[in-house]
Amino acid sequence: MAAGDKQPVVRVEGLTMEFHGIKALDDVGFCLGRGEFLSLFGPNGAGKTTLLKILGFLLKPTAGHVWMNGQEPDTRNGNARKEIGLVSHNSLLYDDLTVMENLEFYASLYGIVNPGERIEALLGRVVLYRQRHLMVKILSRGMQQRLSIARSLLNEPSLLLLDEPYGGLDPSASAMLTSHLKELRDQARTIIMVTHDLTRGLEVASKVGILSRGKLVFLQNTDGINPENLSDHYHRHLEVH
Amino acid sequence: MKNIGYLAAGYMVVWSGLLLYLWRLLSIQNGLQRRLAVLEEGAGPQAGDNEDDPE
Amino acid sequence: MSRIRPIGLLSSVSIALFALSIYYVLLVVPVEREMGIVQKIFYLHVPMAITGFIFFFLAFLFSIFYLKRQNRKWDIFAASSVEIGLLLTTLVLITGSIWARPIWNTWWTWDPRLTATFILWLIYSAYLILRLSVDNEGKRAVFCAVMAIVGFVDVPIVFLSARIWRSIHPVVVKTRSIAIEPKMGIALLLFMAAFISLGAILLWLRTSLSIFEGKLLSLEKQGGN
Amino acid sequence: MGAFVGLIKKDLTVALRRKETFVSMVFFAILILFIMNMAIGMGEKISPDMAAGILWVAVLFSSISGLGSTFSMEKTNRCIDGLLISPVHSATVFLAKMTVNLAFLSLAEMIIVPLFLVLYGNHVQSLHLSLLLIILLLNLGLTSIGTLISGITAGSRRNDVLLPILLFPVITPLIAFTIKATGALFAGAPFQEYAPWLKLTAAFALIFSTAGYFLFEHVLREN
Repeated sequence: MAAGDKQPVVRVEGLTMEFHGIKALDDVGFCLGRGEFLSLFGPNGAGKTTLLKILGFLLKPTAGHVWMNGQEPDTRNGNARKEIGLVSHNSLLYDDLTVMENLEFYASLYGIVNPGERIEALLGRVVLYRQRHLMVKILSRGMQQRLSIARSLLNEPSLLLLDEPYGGLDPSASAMLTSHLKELRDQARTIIMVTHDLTRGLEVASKVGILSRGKLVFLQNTDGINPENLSDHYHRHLEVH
Repeated sequence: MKNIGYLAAGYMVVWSGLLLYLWRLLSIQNGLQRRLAVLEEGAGPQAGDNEDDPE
Repeated sequence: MSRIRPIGLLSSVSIALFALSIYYVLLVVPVEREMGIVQKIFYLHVPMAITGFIFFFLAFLFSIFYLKRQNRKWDIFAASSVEIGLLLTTLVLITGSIWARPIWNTWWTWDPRLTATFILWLIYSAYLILRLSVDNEGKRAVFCAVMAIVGFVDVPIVFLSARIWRSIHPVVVKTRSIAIEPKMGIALLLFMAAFISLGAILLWLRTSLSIFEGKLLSLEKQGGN
Repeated sequence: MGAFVGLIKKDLTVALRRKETFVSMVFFAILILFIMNMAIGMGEKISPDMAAGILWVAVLFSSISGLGSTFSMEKTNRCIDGLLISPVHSATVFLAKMTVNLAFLSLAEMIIVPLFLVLYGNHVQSLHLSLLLIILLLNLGLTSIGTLISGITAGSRRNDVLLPILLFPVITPLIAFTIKATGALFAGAPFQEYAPWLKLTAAFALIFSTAGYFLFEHVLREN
């Protein structure tokens, strides 16, 4: 819609996921072009995590389709995952490895040969270059989250998935994360963020959506949306269902 | 006719084992039906309010 | 609960089979010369062992179906089969022990077949312990399916390994071809049919209970909706 | 291939920095060797079969702590999500984990076996280099099924109790073959005499490596 002329980076259609007779996702569809940032809100159990798992090709939906850059990859085909990056509230980092070792390990998973330069550039961007030989366990939570961002960008993903990235961050680290996310958005990356936090989610997004009981009940560009009316929408949609 | 006690014991064990299992299935069923009754009773007044709120 | 008819029919058949088998074994089949009357435990023991084994095999198949299709039904079928198989195997071990006391003069001996059956009992008991230890339904189903497959794949190796222990178990098949009376064979077959029909009934009861429980759980989760 | 090497390198580095796993593996085996000595009555003469049994029971128990920790380290900080979201095939993860477990077990045995020979050497009538072959085959069997089951128990509550509960019943045939072969070796029997048991051990390892290779995917995704 926003980048209508180009092929969408990710297109989701009629996505339905049933677990043992309960619909975790119910006919979810949306479309994101390059550089779009979608913030998805919803209470626990609304299906946010399921949606992210499907987008990360970890789960096969009961029905519906996911297209990445115009192709519909098979869940079993690992190659599709080369296009995906993930930042979650867990750091996905090994406490007993140094910053460099962590990134080198993840680079090896993506088959990146000689990752040295790329790693150094990324560390510069998240301002962790000086800490590169420190163990992850002695880094602060905020630093770990910045390292997570660097990790998720190692493979130059075309779609970045953020799963409650603000979880466990103090205010200053959160502010720093917000500025990093804005920077990523301005680099024309396509991002989907799942969060509880309406204000922070709206601040960085170009599109907002609300998931309730597996249904995408609200989806709009952020023009003209402020925290107040978003909050109204949120509560109204949750009550209706 | 010696050892007939062992034979009787063997048959008793088998039948009581099978009956015990049936009894267990029955008690599971009773428990489930009780839960169903509670559910049907309580469906009216305590209509679900959403316990999850956005942060 | 509306489908009471086929199961009712099967139950009557099963009860009739059991009545007939018991009558036949106790009053028609002659007493075996060497072992005496205790030998009649065998007509329960052997069919139970075979039926139990069939149920472990069913659990193996259902588990494969579950991993292929991720349909909750197959998990329930597999778990129920293990439970029934384990019930029968427990009874096999106890009846075997009761038989062994007067004949071998011991409650237990590390004979290959006993050992192997005991290991089977351990493997499938561990399966049920695993079911108790995982709360998440989907996770439990996958883990248990993997264990049921692993357990059944292990069965032939278990029987091979049990041969390490010296054998005093009577070789039933051999006796049959030489000395077993036709009436004894008929008795075994009768009980075999009786136990298979009983197993089918138990499987039906157990699975429908679990399916009922699943529906109840999802109702409870939806709360006052 | 890069991912396989990367996974192994990562696991080994982490394990070298967290020494407690390896130390507790060896210490546990020492404890069992000591307790077994009390169980048989100190100074009593025992058969070669029994000596073999003591050795492998000690190894089996010590393997538990190693198997448990290589998987559980993926659970801290949800590193496992990082593995899952990456293009690496789960079978590669299985083979890497199995290799690492194999390396650790072998390393621990380099201490346990000599120690056993020191403590129980006078019950061992004969020693032969083919003991190394027996050890290797046992390790392969134990780590193939152990890696798969450690994945299951890592995803459950009370995983440290559940691992032996699930593993030991399945592993009994392997232990039986190994004890038989080692007992024959200790008694001075020629290789041909216990070779059949070794073939069965190898078959066990092959069967469960294959099972792990195909089933690990399901286990990994549920963690």
